[in-house]
Amino acid sequence: MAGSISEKLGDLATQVSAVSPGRLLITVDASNIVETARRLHEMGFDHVKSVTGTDYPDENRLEVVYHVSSFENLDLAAFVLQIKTSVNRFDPNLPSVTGIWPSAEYLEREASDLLGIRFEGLSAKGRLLLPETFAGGPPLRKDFKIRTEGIDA
Amino acid sequence: MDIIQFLLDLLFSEAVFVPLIFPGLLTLTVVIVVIIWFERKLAAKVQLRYGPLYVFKPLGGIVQLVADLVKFLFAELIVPKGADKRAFLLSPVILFTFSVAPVVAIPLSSGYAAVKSDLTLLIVPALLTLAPIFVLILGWSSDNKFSFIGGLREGYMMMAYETTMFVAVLAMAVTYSSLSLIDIAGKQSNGLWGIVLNPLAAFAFFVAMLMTTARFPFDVTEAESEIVIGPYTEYSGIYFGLCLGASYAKLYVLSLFFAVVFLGGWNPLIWPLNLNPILPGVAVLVKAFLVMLFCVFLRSVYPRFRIDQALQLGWHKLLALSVASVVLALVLIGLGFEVG
Amino acid sequence: MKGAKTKGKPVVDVTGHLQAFGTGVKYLLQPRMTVRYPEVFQDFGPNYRGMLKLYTDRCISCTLCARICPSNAIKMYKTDARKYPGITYQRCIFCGFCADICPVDALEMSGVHDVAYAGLEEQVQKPEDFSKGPPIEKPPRKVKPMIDEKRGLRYERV
Amino acid sequence: MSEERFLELLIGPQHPGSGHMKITAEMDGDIIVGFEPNIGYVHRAVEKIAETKTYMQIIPLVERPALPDTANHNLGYTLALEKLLGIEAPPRAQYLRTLLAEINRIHSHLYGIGIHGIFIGSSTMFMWAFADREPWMELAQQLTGARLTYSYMIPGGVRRNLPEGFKDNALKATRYMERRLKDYDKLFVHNPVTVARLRDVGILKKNLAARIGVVGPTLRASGISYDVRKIEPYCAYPHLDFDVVVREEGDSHARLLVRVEEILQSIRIIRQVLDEVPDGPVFLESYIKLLSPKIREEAEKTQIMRFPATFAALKPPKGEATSRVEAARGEVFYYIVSDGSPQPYRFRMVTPSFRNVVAFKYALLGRRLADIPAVYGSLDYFPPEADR
Repeated sequence: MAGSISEKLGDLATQVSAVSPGRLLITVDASNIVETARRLHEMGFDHVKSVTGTDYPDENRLEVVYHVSSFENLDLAAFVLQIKTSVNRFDPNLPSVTGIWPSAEYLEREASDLLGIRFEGLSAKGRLLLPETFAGGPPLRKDFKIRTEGIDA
Repeated sequence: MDIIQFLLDLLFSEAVFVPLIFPGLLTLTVVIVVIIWFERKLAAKVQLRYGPLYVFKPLGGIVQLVADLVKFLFAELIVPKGADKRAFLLSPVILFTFSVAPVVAIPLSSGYAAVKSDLTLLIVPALLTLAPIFVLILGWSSDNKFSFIGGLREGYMMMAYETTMFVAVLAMAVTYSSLSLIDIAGKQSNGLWGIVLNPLAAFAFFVAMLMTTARFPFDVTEAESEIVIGPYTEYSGIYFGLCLGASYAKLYVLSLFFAVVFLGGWNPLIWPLNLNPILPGVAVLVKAFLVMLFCVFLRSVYPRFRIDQALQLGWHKLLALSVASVVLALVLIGLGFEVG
Repeated sequence: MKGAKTKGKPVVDVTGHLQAFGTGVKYLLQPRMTVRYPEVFQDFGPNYRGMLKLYTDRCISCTLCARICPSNAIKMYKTDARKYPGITYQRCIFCGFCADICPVDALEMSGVHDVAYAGLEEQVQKPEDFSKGPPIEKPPRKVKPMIDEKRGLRYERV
Repeated sequence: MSEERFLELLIGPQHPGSGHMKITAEMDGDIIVGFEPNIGYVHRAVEKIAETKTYMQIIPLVERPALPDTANHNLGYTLALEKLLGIEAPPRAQYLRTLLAEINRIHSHLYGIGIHGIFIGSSTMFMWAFADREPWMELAQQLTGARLTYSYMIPGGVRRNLPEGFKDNALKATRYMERRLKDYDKLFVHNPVTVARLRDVGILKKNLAARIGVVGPTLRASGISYDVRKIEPYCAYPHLDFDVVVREEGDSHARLLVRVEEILQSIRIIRQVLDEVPDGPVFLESYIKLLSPKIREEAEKTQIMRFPATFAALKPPKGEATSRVEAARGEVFYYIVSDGSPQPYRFRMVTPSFRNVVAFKYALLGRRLADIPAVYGSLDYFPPEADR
């Protein structure tokens, strides 16, 4: 499977590898994400399961992860592709894949709400999960701290 | 002494006793309390639970509704800011009045009726047609989109059921060749009740009656999960009680009407019903009560129709059915079938 | 598996209406399932988790219960020279992790879950309150739920 | 002038038929021309809180978003955690996990059917379904000690062994349920009014359903046979014989029927599990060895597993793990990034309801106002689950 995907993606992907049974890791550059999505969609990967990001403040990067699989092609459904790309923490711009995968709409809106990623081309109407008046920074970033308690009274 | 005698005479004169005591307001209140209790108890039984229980436990919580009524009386009455105040406050009262009013025209025995007219068969439905207009008005005056939609739905439903109801009544008029309810009930004394003579009309009238009173499955005007509680969304306190009471009052009036026209009225006139002119009324009331019980039981059986489906049913199926019932009546007459 | 084709025409499906009505009537004669809760209590049997009781004499102050508590309900209170756990029932979610991780059986699940406190402060229990266990007022009439083939659940007096 | 043609109807978040969600419906008369669900009213930031909790503490946390379906959410998380830790539960534990997952699936489907019932006006269906959850909650209680928030599946196994007489009780409950489903069918599922309300309402065609990424019974009612239990079998599912319920219609009634038929399939699975459950430990031996001899003996006696002290701060090695399981409402997806510390570095949870929100927009356009609750109920949308 990894072979056929890396063949399809050509030099778009910097890395295609099988990480565990049924899981493939694809690393692409942020600018190539839409083209990657288009080619994978042609292969039959028809929906996105999750769009999310992990914040690495030390490296000044926000790793964005798309989990992609298929519904209609049950052979492909056994695989979950993990498409990873990185964006700058302070300027997290990424083209939206909703044009290819409409299923990413709410997931991207969530990511833009909670991680502050700006998806270009996402026709979002305001915030999704957070209140419109929410003032703090993106809550899932590492510099957003929440109160924790110790074990002592 | 004369004054007291005069007042007693006045109270027991048919023109006062009928609308106020039996079968009017007082009886109506008791019947509403009991029928809502039955409705909740029956639904609860079907649904594997108890229903109202703790208000007067020896009788299974039968005074629950009295408690609710008291609560309604003491609840704050809120008039929404944008509401048309006069219409908002007046229409529930008028709605309730017109829902109860037709009761005066329903005779409970051959010698006991407030309105002595030969046209009582027409007066009852005619008075009832006034009520939905006030539902429209109160929905409109609430200044709430859900109330507005609810009011419109009531308007649409009115179109669907009234024609059917009138045509079904017409069929009965033809069947009995009379427009007087006293005559009609009298003609059923031979045991051939209206429901046997013209089952089509009875069925069409019954379904139209469910629609009129917003019973399930035609609960479209109130439809809680869609438009909250329809036209009554903004009402609180006793006004809300009046709105809800109006639909039960209509159910009561129509059930009495149904009992007189289709279920033989006070026939068979057996002992002890023939002792006093009021007593046959008890037989009518019991029959009407059974009809009401059947109507409210449907709540535990059915979900609700969509407005367009209810309308379609009204226009496409019921209207055809009621027209067929007229034809049936004509055939009966044509065959020389003498009723009564 | 392909589901069977749905049967019946809507609206004027007379058998459908009769069946629905008949089923409704049938249930008028069936027994109820309700438990009249405040009057009778359900006895959930020996395995039921619930509020906790601390045995101070067994406690070795290892703090594992406080560390694993998912809702920060258990806190360590300094008493004498040692620390003992106390609990806040405002927060406790009855997961039983603390009792399960305790290496010396110092915490016990009591199976009691419905206790009314007079105020919020009373729900914050220091070790000395915690070791008393949940207050059990006069034992109410208890019923035991039994799974029944006919009625689903049936309640038997205990 | 053309905008004034439409009525903007705000439904919720305080509306008997909206749940914790604000719906902005654009109405042209009785026809919906625009539909925008606005969610997030019960957003509790599970993903953020998880970053401050240890791995064991997350178990109750992931249960909270979907209270009718806690076991499956717990199971998905536990599978991901076990992948991170590189362990696998013993076979008997796998069967017991399956058992609870299916009990919970029935329970959750009943909840969904009940809510669907009250949404289109059948209070009886609502009460029946909620009453019939009771035997299943009682069963789960006998197994786990809790009625709803079981926290039963832990890394390395399950917390309790099968109690005495459980099989007998479970079989009684399955037979009861089968009988009751026949009555459901007569009174609600094939009630002519229900059929009229639901058939051909809110259709999601096969390719549309796949494109917008709906999951669970919603997807399978649109003719796609996607069920994680078959696609990527976990726990005891590879050894069990069951069918994936698929219907072609894609309308609200099909979704209801899929749910009803899945209850029958779950009953089938429960019976097989009870017959085939292998003997052996229900908790990983290597963890049991960490317990003190006295506690170990006691756990052996009571069959209530005890946690080793390491559970207070499980430290999986650096890495990532994903897991997906078929919960009652559809696929739950977990993605955990560990940096070797006792707390996850990043915790990602995608719940089925969140992925089904989008279906509202497509299923309701061009339908009537009264179809909103009918479609809402058929999607079995559960706002707390979507908001997390």
